Amino acid sequence: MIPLVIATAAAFLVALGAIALYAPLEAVQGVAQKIFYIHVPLAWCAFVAVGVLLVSSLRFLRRSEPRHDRLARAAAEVGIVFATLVLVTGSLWGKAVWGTWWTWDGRLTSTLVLWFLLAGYVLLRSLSEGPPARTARAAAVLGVIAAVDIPIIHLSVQWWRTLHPDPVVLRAGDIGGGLTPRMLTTLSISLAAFSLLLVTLIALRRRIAEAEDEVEALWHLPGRGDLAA
Amino acid sequence: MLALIAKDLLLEWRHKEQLAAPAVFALLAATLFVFAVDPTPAELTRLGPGALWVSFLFAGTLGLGKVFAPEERDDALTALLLAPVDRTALFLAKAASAALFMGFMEALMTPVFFALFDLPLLPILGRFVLVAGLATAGFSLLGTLLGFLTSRASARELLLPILALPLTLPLLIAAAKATRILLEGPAGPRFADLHLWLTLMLAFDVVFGVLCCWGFERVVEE
Amino acid sequence: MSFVLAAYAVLWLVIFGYLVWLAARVRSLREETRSLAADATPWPRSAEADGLSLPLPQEQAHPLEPPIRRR
Amino acid sequence: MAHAPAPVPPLRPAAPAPSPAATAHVALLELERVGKAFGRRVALRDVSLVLRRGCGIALLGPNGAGKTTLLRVAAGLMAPTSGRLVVDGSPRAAAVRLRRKVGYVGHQGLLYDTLTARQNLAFFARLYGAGGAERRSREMLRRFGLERHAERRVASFSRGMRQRLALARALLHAPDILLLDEPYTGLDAEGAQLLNRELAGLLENGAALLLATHRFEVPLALAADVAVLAGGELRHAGPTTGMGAHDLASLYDRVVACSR
Repeated sequence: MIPLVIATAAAFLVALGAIALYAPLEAVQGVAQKIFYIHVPLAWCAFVAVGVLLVSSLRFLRRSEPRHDRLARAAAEVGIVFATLVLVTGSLWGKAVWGTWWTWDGRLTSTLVLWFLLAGYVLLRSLSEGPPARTARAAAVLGVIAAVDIPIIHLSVQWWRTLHPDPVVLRAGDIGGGLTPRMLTTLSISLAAFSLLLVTLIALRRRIAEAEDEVEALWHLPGRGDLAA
Repeated sequence: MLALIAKDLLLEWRHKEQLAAPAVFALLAATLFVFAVDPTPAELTRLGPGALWVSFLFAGTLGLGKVFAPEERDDALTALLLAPVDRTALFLAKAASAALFMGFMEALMTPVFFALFDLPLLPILGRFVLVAGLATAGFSLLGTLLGFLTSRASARELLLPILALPLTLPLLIAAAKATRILLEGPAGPRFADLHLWLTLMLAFDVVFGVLCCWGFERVVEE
Repeated sequence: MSFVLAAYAVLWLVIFGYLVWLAARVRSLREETRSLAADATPWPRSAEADGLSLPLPQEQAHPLEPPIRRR
Repeated sequence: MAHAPAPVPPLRPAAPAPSPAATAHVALLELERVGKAFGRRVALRDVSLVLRRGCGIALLGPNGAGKTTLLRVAAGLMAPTSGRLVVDGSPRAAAVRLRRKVGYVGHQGLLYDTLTARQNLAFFARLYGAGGAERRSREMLRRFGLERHAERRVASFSRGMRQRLALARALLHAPDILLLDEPYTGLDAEGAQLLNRELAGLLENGAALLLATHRFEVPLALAADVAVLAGGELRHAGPTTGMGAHDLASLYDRVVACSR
């Protein structure tokens, strides 16, 4: 665990250095464009977290081993953290470049809905009162359904955006295009740093999930010390 | 399967007054919306469908919470699991009865809405029923499963909408857009897009029809 | 420029905030384990305790063995 | 190291049923080394039991010994974590094939409160298929002395009447295998007597019975075998021929005592 934390810290130092010094000032947006280097990796991490949630939920439903359930739990929670950051940095960037806190741009709106799905997942887990095994299975099914729904939601939001009758005033601009090689390298460094952060947080949260399960198991054995030999 | 639906209808018939609650709620939501926005007639065509469908889906989630209520009370669900009926039939029967109730509420409320918003219902009735059918089917399928997933949660009435509404967002968008296109009539600028929205809804219903049956089976098995 | 700084500030704020929240979570788990260990009491075992309806003659009740020590 | 379970003597068929059962004592349902664990908590460990046609087994054991879990696994409601179920000799899709043949009564009534007794039975009869739902449900109501309450809602039923209706529901489709979880709780004298008559009748025409209970006189009344479950393990299984209530009680306490 410790080497992972050190690696993440180092990667971030390099990334911040690259963003501050190495990345060129973008012609149109000027310095505000620097938010791009954290906004995009954050969005990437949020979607990776959902991917982990989907895979671990499917695996748990096939063979109900607690470790898949714990990974799903960790991925969902960390996913919310990243999704929140995406929304915040997105709106800050929007304010800096277009002067509006929120543009109903297809990508940003999908992330907002993603945030709701993940929040719903975590709420279902924390509010469920039945036997833990049943809650875990219910959460796993919800995880799969939410993950499958994300592309459909993204598509419908895009159509909702592009098939809009009024001319769209604020084009959020295509984030991907127009990147000089230097920008690209900075972006990839930053992407690596954030991916490491994602892995560290998920690993950390999973360890805590293990502790949670231990304590939960203790509740079922009051008084008798005969944990299964 | 039919026996199951018949039973649900019988159960619902027992306390008919509960049927009216979602319908009244839908009407209330839309009326409040009009007061809040105070739209001009032109805006009504643009905002009316949105208000209609938001109210329908919110009212729909109220109805969903009760779908598994009879099974919860005396663990009658175990009796159903004991019967030689496969789980998908069980689930589809529940979803069908949920869809029937929602359809009943919509049939009741749509004329009222259109009158309230002073929008022409009759010319578009045929296609509107198609749109409503697709939306209700998808919403009931997903909603019934979510109703079951949250049946053991505290604050269930709150949790269900929080889960159901984001997940069924594509239906809301498609239904509202389709209704608006219908209202603007064949001459409307985006009449060609109508089939896009309808296919989106159909695809949603098929994908989540299969997925929810699979999901229900996974959760109901101990 | 201020927005860029604000963005980076929020980035670290949220991440460290989450780490602090996790630390609090670990502390509360530790408390729970301590309290659980404290009230672990041996479980009485005899026919009456098992709710059997027939009154068993007293002498047949077995003396309570000490609960099995957990390794 | 957990206490080694007492060697389980082979189950000799019970004392000959009132009229010698026409069919041999063929095994309807076998539980082979069935185990069930909920996360870390082990509810059942290595239980093997055979339900034979025309034979009854009374399941005794302290609370939390796993009786209810065993019954739910035998009914195909719960999948065992280890071991398997064999129905009519083949383990293939046991749980699904089991459903048509099993009558199960649990602690709860498994009924719809807001429906009347007749509607409940008619619904379940239709669910199990094989027509004549109305006729069979009326017949069951009569046999359990519930005709007078046919049109009353189950919600207004007393504990005993609800238990009778639950039993009627379980026997509606003349199941081959009967799994009853403390069926006598809440029954008055007449109810218990009706139940005994029904069980004796079913055993006679070849049904298998597994019945969890706390009362020693039940296995003796039904001339059934007795199986003692403690700490999730099958401590003892054998016939009760020639045993009195006290022998059974001391056997029970000796068996349960050594499971600590």
